[in-house]
Amino acid sequence: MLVSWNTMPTSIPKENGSVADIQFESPVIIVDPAAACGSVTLTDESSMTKASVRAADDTAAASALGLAFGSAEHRGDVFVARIRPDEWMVFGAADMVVAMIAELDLGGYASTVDITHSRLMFRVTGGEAAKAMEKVCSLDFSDHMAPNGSCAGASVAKVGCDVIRDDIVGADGATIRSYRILCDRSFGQYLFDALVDAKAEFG
Amino acid sequence: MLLVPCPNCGPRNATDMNYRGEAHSRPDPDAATKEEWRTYLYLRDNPSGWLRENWYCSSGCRRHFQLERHTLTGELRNPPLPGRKTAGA
Amino acid sequence: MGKSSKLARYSAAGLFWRGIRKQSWPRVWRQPAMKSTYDVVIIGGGVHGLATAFYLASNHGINDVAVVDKAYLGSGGSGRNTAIVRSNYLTPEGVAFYDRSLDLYNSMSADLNINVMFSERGHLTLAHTDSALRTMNWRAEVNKLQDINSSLIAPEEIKKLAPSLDISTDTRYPILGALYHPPGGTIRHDAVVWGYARAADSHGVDLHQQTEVLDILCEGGEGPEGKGAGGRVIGVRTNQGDIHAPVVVNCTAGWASQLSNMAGVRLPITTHPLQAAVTEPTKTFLPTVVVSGSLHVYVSQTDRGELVFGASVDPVATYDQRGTLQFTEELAGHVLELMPGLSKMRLMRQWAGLCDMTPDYSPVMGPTQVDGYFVDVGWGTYGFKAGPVSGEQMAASVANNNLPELIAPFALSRFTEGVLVGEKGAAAVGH
Amino acid sequence: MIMSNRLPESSSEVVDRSKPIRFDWNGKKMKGFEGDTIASAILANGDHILSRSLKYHRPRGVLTHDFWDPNLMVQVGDEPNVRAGHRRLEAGMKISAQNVWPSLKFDAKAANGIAGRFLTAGFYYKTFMKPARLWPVYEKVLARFAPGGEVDLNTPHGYHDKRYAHPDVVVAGAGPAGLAAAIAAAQCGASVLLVEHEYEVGGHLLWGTDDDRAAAATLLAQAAAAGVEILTNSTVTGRYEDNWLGIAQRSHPIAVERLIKARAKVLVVAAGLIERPYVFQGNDLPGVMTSGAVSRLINMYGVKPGKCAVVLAANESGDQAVEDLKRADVEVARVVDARGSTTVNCAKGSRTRIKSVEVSDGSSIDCDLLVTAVGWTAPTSLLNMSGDRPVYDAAAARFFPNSPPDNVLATGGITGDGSRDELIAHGRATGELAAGRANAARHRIQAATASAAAVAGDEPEYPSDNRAPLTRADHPELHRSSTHGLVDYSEDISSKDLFGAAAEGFDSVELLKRFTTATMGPSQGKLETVNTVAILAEARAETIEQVGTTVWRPPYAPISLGALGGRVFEPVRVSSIHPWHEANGYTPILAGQWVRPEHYGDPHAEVRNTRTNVGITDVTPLGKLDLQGPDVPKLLSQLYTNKWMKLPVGGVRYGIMCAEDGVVLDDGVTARLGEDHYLMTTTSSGAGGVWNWVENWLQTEHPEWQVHVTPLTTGLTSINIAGPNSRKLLSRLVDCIDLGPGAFEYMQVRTGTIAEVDNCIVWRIGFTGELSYEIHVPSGHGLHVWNALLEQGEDLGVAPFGLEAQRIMRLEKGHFIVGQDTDGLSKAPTTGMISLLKLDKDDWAGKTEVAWALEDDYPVIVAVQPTDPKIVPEEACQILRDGTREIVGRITSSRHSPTLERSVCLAQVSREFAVAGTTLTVLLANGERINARVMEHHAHFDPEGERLRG
Repeated sequence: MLVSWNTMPTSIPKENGSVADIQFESPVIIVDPAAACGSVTLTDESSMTKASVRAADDTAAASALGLAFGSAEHRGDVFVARIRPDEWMVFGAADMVVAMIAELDLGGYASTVDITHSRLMFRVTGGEAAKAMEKVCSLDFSDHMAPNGSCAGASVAKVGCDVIRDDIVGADGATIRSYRILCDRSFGQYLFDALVDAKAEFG
Repeated sequence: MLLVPCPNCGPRNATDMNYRGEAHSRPDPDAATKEEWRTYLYLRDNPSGWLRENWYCSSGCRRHFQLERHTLTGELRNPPLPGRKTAGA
Repeated sequence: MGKSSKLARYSAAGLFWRGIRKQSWPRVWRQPAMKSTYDVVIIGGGVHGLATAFYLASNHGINDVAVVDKAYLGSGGSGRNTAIVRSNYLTPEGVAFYDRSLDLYNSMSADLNINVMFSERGHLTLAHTDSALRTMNWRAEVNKLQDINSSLIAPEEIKKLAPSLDISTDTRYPILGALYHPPGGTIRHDAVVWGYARAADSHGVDLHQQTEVLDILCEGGEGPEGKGAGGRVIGVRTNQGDIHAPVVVNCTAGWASQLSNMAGVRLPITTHPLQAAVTEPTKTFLPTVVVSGSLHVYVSQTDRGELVFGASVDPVATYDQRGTLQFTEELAGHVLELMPGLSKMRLMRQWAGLCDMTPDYSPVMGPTQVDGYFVDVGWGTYGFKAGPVSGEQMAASVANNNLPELIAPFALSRFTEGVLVGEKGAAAVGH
Repeated sequence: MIMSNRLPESSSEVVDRSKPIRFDWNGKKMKGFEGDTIASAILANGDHILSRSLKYHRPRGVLTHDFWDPNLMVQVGDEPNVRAGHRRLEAGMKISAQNVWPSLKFDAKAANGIAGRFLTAGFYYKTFMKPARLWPVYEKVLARFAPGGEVDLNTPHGYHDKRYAHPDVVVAGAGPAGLAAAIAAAQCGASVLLVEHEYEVGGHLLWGTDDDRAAAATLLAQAAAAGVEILTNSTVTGRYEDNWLGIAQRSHPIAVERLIKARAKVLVVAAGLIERPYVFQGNDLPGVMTSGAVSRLINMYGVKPGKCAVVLAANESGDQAVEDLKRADVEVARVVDARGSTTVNCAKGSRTRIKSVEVSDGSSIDCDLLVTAVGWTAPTSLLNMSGDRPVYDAAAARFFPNSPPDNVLATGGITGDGSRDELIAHGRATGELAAGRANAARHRIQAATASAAAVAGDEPEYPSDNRAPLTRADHPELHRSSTHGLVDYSEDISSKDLFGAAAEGFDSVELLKRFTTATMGPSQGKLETVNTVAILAEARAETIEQVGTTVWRPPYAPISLGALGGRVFEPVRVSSIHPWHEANGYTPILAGQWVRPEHYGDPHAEVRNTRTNVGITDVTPLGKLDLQGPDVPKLLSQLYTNKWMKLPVGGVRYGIMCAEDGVVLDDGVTARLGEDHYLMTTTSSGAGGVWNWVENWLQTEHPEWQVHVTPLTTGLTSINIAGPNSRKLLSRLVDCIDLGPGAFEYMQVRTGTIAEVDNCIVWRIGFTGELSYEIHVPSGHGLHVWNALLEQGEDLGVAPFGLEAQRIMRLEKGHFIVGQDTDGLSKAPTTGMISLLKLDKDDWAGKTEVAWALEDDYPVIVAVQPTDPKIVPEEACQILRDGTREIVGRITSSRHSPTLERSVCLAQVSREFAVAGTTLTVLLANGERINARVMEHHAHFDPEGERLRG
């Protein structure tokens, strides 16, 4: 696993290091799968491994992670977003994220927390994804204010979220507008339903 | 809706922020008299005019900062300061 | 009522005779020239200032009094509030105080010879959570001990009093119960202002509109220009000239700090706007006042059929009274939560007033550390309810240069003494 | 059915005669056409009375035939106050007159008209004072006269919507100037939203000449080509701080109404002009109309407004009405040209229609229609809302914008007069200026916004306003003739009322407005304000400039509560175990935003099972903050009242947090998980507030401290396992934590694997007073662990318990709850936990006040048991000094304890009464006084804590 509380002196080391194959339970129950599809689609990417790295400007971790505040990029197999001046989020397959974090020098004022279970992640994708987002979020989603690779903390349907523009490439090679939205897990079903409702008018 | 210039995020709606009121300094709690301490707790200048005040960008960067805002006209002056100290400068 | 015999008395017969003779009514109040000296200058021509002037003259024989206002009478909170009165407060001191106010309101139409249209229509405070229910019960129990008619009632009974409320249990904010206060109701706020103004004028009080106080003149104080603790007040400087007066009373609500700073007296106050709105008129369907603390909304319907809405103060301190879109959005959302059948009613007008909020949701009244400078401020969102009693008690305070018992809990010194009033208890309970 | 007033078809009309529509007017079946307004359709069918007035119940017909017409408010189905001069007719509409009783034709309340002499403005202030007991009776009578339609309390909510928008330019009003501004701005590269109140764009061009209509069509095509987003039947309802605009879109395909919240870089106000009625005796008789009403009825709707007309014309709009009337085959008996010295003195009529007009030259002319064209009101509302104070120009007889802020520009009729081409030219110049300013603003915002794309080049210059202004045509000042008439139609306020009120001393605009209620009705003063001001000026023998005007407040046009409320966003939170609760018969309770199980059928049984066997409960909402960094102990010492510098790894400590005034803010336990790694828990309701509180201290008072804070409340599903069998149960699921006594003591924490889920945290703490463990499981596996507990514990008697059982058990143990047993004034000493208040520790939040409080009297939380074990005093019951009504405390928590089989309470009492063994007098809700005893310990059950530590 990504980050463990393994500093406990009284913990007994586990004999068998392998993790049983327990499914990640997403809180989102998609009642009507058709409603999540269409020209704007909604997908649940909650099971993706997610880490938060906090680092002060003068740390090795901050230099290694780079990026300007408010921007994000794919870096190899993981995705890195500098969501706050001193916070980066790293997502991807578990082993990739673990590897990346393991390589970081967390010396100085730096730390990391596994947020896989505390933050859910949805994707809103489609030509009119920005219009759907405008129904639930006051950010300006125009290309000049929120280009691909930008990110910001914002309220979405009155829930505190992180919003990242991460366009995808469609089957025909064309770029399709897409937003990743992260929120506290407990709001998951509410927010997913609010997003389904927001995109309904666009099909 | 007031547009509040966060020094990190840029201009954001006031609803993305926590308003934390008039900037004032915390006296040394061990040295303060009752009067000084309660002046800190309760008394305010509350001017109809320029006010230095604290904001917290709760939805965005989660950083505190200070603004100078005119409480009657809503105008702002001087760039916002990333908030290090609550005390008025 | 002393000199009130000079008044052209209002009555149905008067209306009739003037109608027959096509006579118009005399002026409600004089337009006196401003004198250079008064015994008392009251700053703020709202309910509080005018009532203080009236009771100074009528109860204490002090009629060399000027009331100055920077705009027109009732232009501040007095004309902007939602005109709700009640006395079912949480603390014994709060209850005693507001109940006296309600008494004065009850007899006001006769006392001041003007119909203030006191509509004793009952007041419902809704509870949507267990903790809110507990706070309501707390208030009901304290009220019971003060002989205030106020009790907890069940949803079915609520529905009978206000049929437009949705009492089903599967809503986001289910109505679990309410504190019902039959003596609460509404009053025509402007009539209260005009009533006190007309009565004070008839007792010889000079009312000066469009007269803005630019400075409060002091001597002997520890601060600059003789202001501040240890000094005494000697008058005010206005845009119409200076007035000498040994007593100055600050009744300026939202602008209280601004004025008080002129006397070197800092206050425990921040100014926040309180917004209100009305709908277009419809046939009446809401016979009581409905308040929901959790949803920050209060509603009543005027006899003209308009729904009048209020909310809690805006979070950001400002002196701007223009109002916000957000207020109307939240208000409408919450009203529809309570009364889902109103989605086709239309909001017609919104406005804001300024509230002088204190840390313990209670006023600041009486003398200050500057001799002759009195305050009647910190009225937050409950100033209108307390107008008559505040006038009565402030008049006594000024006349006797002391702090009457009924308002002793509201002294400015309570903040440095750390003895806050317990109304804050209720406001902070019940998340 | 005869459509008696429908004119022959013409090229100018907007009605589609190929699409007839049937509707119902006051029970009568009628036929109109698509494109008709409700009023035009009713008029076409031969009815001309559409309402009754407020006070005197006088019959009323078309006055202005637009949204502002105060006489055209009708009920349509369950919708009150529909503007019949604006709303399009729809098939099957059931339309009825408002404010009539028993019927529109015969209205009993019209008797008030006879009494009108006595019902002067503000009359109600002067009567009904005595006897006081009768006022409620009068009041009920007055309320029956409330104007307006009926609200159907069963009206369905309907789908309302909202969206945000960030256009460069919003243009309010799509007349020729507004259209031209939108086109020009869009052609300059701005994103433009054009908002038109009416159903079609074009403004007054729509009822003008064929050339006008052709020009409107051309402009519309250009706007579409330029990429302007056009919203018709939509209104910019308000301009708020920093150009935050409310736009009501009534034309949305799926939403009943949609509120658009737009942050415009520039707002262009092109609201046009509103035609003002004239004040004279008889001016509210049906058949008295403005010139605009007549031209719209004839040209747009093909409706003949009368048979024989007198036209009072002071401007070209009056001249046009004359032409339109002639074309519609209406006899024009006389044109009174007010540009000369003649005017109309008064009108006379029957009960239902105008019959004749008296002209100032002494002549009297029979007619059934009087058309007035006496001038304009500039609807400057949006400019007022921007902070502008429009100024009056006597030569042009109307108000003009003064100095709106830089990001608000006005164009069109509101700023001056001109030909169609001149208006378009001014609009174009305004659009170009707007685009230039928006571009500069956009550059600035983009450069300041962290997440925005990089901006190229320097900030563009903010263009200054070099527009050639429109000219102001001279216009006679015509407000009132020599007679008195109505000023405010919706309120039945006459010029005589205004004179009277001014004489009484209500002689400033605001006082006059408040006293008479003039301008306060549903027309919001659009038609009435300027006449009111003019008449006050006349009464005071002053000019309109001297008198000033009232402040126009939002909204520009009334907006439905449905649109403002929109889709409701009320977030609710659930834990990862929620699906299980739902599937297993839980009773939900809302606690803040959380939906939690209150119980699963029988809370008392849940308590007994937990005390006997083992119970598990979902406590996920408990706030959890991950704290990392070398300075965490300093932070904890600053925020809690007790000491934290020496908490060992694996240790847990309880703490109380105070605000700076010493009042209890929150409480909870914090564990040290590693050298620099702690996990703080807070109350469920305090989670958000404590996080803010922590950040505040770290960022503002102690920025030198190195602590990273991460909220993990919902990342860790929290399950409390309590009861004698809890250790046995947990041991079946963990394979790497030694649970044995001695190895894992009370107030310790361990980490490890539970039910094969890694990275779990196990706390040995207990709110219930039982041997208990609280486990924190990564939430993606929370349900799995919950199920495992139930499965593995079957033979141990495991059962879930809800919030109610938890509350009972904590009360049996005497644990206080912040916000229930404490209140907004309870300082830390009130909790009774004096030993946790470390005055010998350096600075901590609230320390000074707590120290002073300890020297004073303060209320104390005590455990209380009623003498009669069956009586459970209601929470908030007051505790009295015996034999008096003096309040000395109150019951803060009370329940029947199934464990002790008696009632148990916590109470706050003054210190004098907080002595064990004291007998208290409790006043029950039913008025009965009972006795209750103050207990020695807070815990009613197992005060020594043997079970807890077992």
